[in-house]
Amino acid sequence: MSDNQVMEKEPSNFTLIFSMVLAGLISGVAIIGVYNATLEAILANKAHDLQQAVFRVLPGVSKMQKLRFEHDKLNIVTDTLADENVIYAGYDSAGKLIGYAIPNEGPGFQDTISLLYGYMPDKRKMVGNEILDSRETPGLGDKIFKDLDFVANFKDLSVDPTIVAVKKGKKAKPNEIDAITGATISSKAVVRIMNLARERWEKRLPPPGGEPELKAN
Amino acid sequence: MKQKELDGYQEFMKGLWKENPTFVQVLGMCPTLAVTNSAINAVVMAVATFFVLVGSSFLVSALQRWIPSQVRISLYVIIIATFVTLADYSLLATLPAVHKQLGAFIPLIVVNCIILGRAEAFASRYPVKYAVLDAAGMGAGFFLSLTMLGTVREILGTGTLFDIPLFGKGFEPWVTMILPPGGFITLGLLLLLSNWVTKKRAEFLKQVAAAQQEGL
Amino acid sequence: MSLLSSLFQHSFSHGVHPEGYKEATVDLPIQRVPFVSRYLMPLGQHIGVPARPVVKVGQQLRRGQMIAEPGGFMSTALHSPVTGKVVDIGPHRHQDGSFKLAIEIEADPYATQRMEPQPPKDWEAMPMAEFVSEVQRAGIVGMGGAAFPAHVKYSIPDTQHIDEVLVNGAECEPYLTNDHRLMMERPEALIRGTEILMRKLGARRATIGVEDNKPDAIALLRGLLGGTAIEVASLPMKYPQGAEKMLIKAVYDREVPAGQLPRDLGILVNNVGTVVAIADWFDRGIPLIERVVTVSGPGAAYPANLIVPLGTPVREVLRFCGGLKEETREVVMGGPMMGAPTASLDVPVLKGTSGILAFTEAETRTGTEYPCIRCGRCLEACPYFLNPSRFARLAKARLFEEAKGFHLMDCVECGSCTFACPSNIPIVQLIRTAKNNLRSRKP
Amino acid sequence: MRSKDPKLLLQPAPILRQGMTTPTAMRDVLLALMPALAAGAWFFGLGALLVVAASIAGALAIEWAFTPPERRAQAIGDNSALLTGLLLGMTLPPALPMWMAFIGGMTAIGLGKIIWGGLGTNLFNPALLGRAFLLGTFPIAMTTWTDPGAAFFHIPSSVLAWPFQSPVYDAVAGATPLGLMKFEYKGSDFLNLLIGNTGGSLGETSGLLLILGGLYLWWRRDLDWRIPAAIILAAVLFSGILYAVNPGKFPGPLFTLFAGGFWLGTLFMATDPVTSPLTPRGAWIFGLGIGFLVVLIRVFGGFPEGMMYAILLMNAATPLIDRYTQPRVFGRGREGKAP
Amino acid sequence: MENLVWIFISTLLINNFVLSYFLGLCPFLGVSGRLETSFRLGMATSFVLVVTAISVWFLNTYVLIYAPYLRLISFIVVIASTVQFIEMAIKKLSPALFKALGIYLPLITTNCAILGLAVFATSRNYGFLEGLAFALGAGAGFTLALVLMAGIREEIEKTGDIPDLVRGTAMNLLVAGSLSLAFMGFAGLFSAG
Repeated sequence: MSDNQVMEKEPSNFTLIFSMVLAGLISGVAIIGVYNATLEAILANKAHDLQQAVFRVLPGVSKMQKLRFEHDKLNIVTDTLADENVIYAGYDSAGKLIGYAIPNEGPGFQDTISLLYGYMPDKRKMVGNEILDSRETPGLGDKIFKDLDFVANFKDLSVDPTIVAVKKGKKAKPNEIDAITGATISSKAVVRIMNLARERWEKRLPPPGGEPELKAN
Repeated sequence: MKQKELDGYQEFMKGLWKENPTFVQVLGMCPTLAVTNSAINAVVMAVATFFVLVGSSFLVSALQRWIPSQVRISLYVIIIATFVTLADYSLLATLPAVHKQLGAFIPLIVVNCIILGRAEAFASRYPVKYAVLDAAGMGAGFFLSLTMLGTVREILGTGTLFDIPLFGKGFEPWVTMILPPGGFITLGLLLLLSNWVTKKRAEFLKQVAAAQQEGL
Repeated sequence: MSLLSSLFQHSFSHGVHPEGYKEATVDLPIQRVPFVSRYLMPLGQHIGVPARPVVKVGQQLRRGQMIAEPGGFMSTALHSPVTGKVVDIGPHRHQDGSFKLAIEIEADPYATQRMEPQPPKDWEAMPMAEFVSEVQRAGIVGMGGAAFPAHVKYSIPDTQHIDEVLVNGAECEPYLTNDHRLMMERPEALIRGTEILMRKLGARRATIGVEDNKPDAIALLRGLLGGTAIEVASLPMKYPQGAEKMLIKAVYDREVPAGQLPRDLGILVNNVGTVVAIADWFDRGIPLIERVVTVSGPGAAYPANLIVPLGTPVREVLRFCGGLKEETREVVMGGPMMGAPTASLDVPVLKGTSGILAFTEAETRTGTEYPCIRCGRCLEACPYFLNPSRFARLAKARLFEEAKGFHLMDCVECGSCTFACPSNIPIVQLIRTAKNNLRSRKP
Repeated sequence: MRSKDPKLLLQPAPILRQGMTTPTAMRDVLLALMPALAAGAWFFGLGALLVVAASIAGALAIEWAFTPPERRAQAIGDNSALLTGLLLGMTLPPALPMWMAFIGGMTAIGLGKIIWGGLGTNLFNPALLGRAFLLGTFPIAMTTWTDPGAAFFHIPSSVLAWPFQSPVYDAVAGATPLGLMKFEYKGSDFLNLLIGNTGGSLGETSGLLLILGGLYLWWRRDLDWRIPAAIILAAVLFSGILYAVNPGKFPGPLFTLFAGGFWLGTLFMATDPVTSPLTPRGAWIFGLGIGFLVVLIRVFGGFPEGMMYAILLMNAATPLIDRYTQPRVFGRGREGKAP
Repeated sequence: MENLVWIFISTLLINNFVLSYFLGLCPFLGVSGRLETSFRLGMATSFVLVVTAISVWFLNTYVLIYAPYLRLISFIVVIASTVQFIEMAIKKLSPALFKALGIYLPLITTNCAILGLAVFATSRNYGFLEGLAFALGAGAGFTLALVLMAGIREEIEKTGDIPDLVRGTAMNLLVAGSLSLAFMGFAGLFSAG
């Protein structure tokens, strides 16, 4: 340490442990303090973002409910954890179920793409899609959320039997989308992630017209 | 305390150029390259690092009497990690969009060698005033280089600066610049430039000295 | 022809195919160079310890008289090439430019220079040790260029036995035809020498390896050797076939392990000229006082194959055959691949001088050295499967120790890599520098 | 006989050299590329030649600017920058803006050669490094193809785009055989693949003429035949296995060989002596690696064409390959020990 | 399973820790001068990465759901003590291995690849096996990048002809940039299926 403290005597183990514990305590207090101070804002931010996303992919929705598929049925949950068994149910102002916002993620061109799409079981149609996170090539792969033409593909898209990406301008069937020229892989990755989610939720969701039996836990 | 004569101004200025953490000491490369794909990210990262650097240097310097040397590194790390957590949560609460961009790299400030390096090499030996000035200088130097890198990469990579378009609609962006290879290459070229400037400066000073000799 | 033969004939791997350039001298019979007035006999004409003078300044000499005795086991005797007298024993310019001790002899202008015929020696009755010392006293060395004392090769430890005598008639160096002419003109002496060696060493067989660009020599020898234990092996043309270990690989398809000698495989290799010298000594009592030298190259006015008394200045040899052309820029002693350039024409012909070659600007290629582009041609040329390109780069960076780790010391400096290099990099020179540096580092 | 001794040189042996020199080797490669370049010009018109010219200009400009004046004559004179520029140009889309090609040429020489210390010192193929930079930098322009067969003197407006401005394409974008295969599982007419009457980079389409050039180089001994042999072997084997598994989805070996930049890469880029292993065994490993990676990237990767990346990746591994494939020294065992 | 494979491949090649995420750059630029050293450092780092991934999973599953704010502090403490513990264990179990790896272990503590792995694994909600695949891929990718870099550097620093102005970090960064460009070729690997 300082040059002049040559004859410093060896501190005892107690001193060492004490200083560590003290430091731990102080830092713990500081961290918990700032955590508590910011928690509300952070949670609010997150909830707001999520809600906005759900509202965007499910037009006409004004209320949402987070559900998790556990023990072979859908349960209402309020935690902030997200995993592949989570789904968001969207209701209109009258409280009628409009559809589900389904998140999923999977490999993209560069890194994992995570997205949220709106699905209306009655029509068996996809009504909106939002890319939550991706690292696709700027200017090319990032057209999966920047190219309005591509995004518009998902506004009214049949999911039967599966979604298929075709070369731009070749879209002919209701279950087809126009891929992005030059970013075919990214387009296909989006479709693939959606199809996987659709398969996963096909049997979990109540039949068209039915509302999920909900049980608060 | 017997100490080398310190000049606060010098301690601050050395971090800007002579001992610039990026260009001269080549420390903290990870955030330097990872978050400089846009100027705003670079600025936020640099500000967060500045905050952690100055805060931890202040604490380390202030507490130097009470820190047993045997456990000092662990204590420094705890201090730094605390500041980083503070910065992390504050950012998350106030600028969620930017925080999402920087993602995992904010926590990685903990292992930025500049901070631990300054704590160990400077803050733990000198009075608070100089420790803070030194840290601020280093932080400012880091800020400078990060911003420089972020600016170059954003301008070339997207044709914008702080999201403001600079060149009009027809500009063809240079996408690599905001991708990883662009990071490496831009920093490599900037280092090259800094080497060149240093060399030219040395040559110039030599010439001046020679001219003075001649004059005498 | 050569493509077909290379398919059916054994040879070593890698190596290069330089143009032969032998047409100029191949059909020229060996001529004797007249005696000149002064001769210079350096004491170190062979590998090993220099010889020790046994004559004094002013002393009269007969042609063939011993003038220096072996300075040790790794040394051999010198004999006066002429009748005359010693005029100086002192430092004289050597062909590498340095000064080395030499005996200067002034020829007696009135002497006949005839040598009295001697009765054949009874080599068969000699014990082996005496045979070896006879060879040493005759001053016989490897005549292919290396000048390695011949008797050392014949000193076989009791634990070993020579099964095969291999006579090196490959003459793979371009331009040189001295061995070729020797085989054509003195086949009996060659066969006689081979027989002497076979019998003394107890070898079962002998083989004369000749490259197939000398079909006349092969036919002649085969005709004379029918029914004997001596065979002639026809080898495809390739450089450096005349290197001992490459020749063994080509003839027997056996590899001499690094750090070992041919005798470890029971093989003795001698050059054609050496074998003829053996025959001359034991049958006629003539020590090594002259040798066959090819004078050739684009700069030589009249190329020739000559018998030259040792010690004759190169200038005199050249004068005899018309001198140098105006455009000559470089004179090489030995072959164009491994020979050494000489700075002065006053240096003498030595025991190892197989050729005097004059080159013009066009061959010397003083042109630009380009950067190494790692084309790998040197690797494909190196008969030792070394990586010359790496050696050159390491030598340039002065990382000699590291080069040693890649077996730098195994290199025999045959020059194939440098021949093959399209970038004109002096690879062999760099390798030589590295090797010398490593050797001088040893305590 | 001359009266005075000549002033003798002391240049050490060997005096003799084989006839080939580095500049002639470069010239041979330039010559060997000419037929394919001519085919490119025939199919894609004058614009294609302008793109190549811009790339060469960029390469020469940066070589000239960053070489010390005393070495300039030799550095330009050894034809290597010219060759790099030409090779890069031939891998570019025929309607690429000239300014991009110019930047590509500059990057190729600047990043690929100058910083390493000039000819012979670089470890990545400069032309391909330049192309990789261009593909990463201008991904759209670098993957916008034109179909062959336009009038010769028609220069696409995109070629003449202002520097730093996005190109505007005046024809409907075409597709390459590889793109068709990758994204639509469609094959292409083999004869057209052979002669080069397909979309693609302007100098890579004519497999036949490129093979002709390769044979010329092989005949001139400028080419290490092991590398192409190994690439072809690995590519045919790997794609053959995949084709056998699912012919509907995966392209067959013949398509693999004749689509895209296979021949340009195999014969002219991978064989670049500077960036490929020196040792014969190394050359085999290098080639097998490229062949495998090409098929891997083409079939399973994100890009339709993988030649460039395959070569660059193996370039990166070249020092390691060279290090572990030192030939067995004569008279020694594999480990280098004398027995 | 398919997911695990993709995580591994992605971390190894497509999103290589060093060449794409810029993690572990300090050793990448600093310790890549010699091939042998690099390989050993890579191995040691891979080992620590795997141990860290396991510890982080335990922390995330059993501790941090109750006290998320301790995330960073607990990670850094766990990493530091893991490295310390491994050091002691190796010293005791295999002195030879310790001799080979010993000096690198302290370096690993400040290697941001380790903390990066912990942070990324957490923010991506990786399960136990996923975390393991992630760590293996990261370790292999780090080793691969380091070894390639070391091979190149040994070649060019010993016998190369790098201009003085570029020699050093600038050159290393430019080489890394070139490597990174080459690794872009792996983008999209196995993702379109």
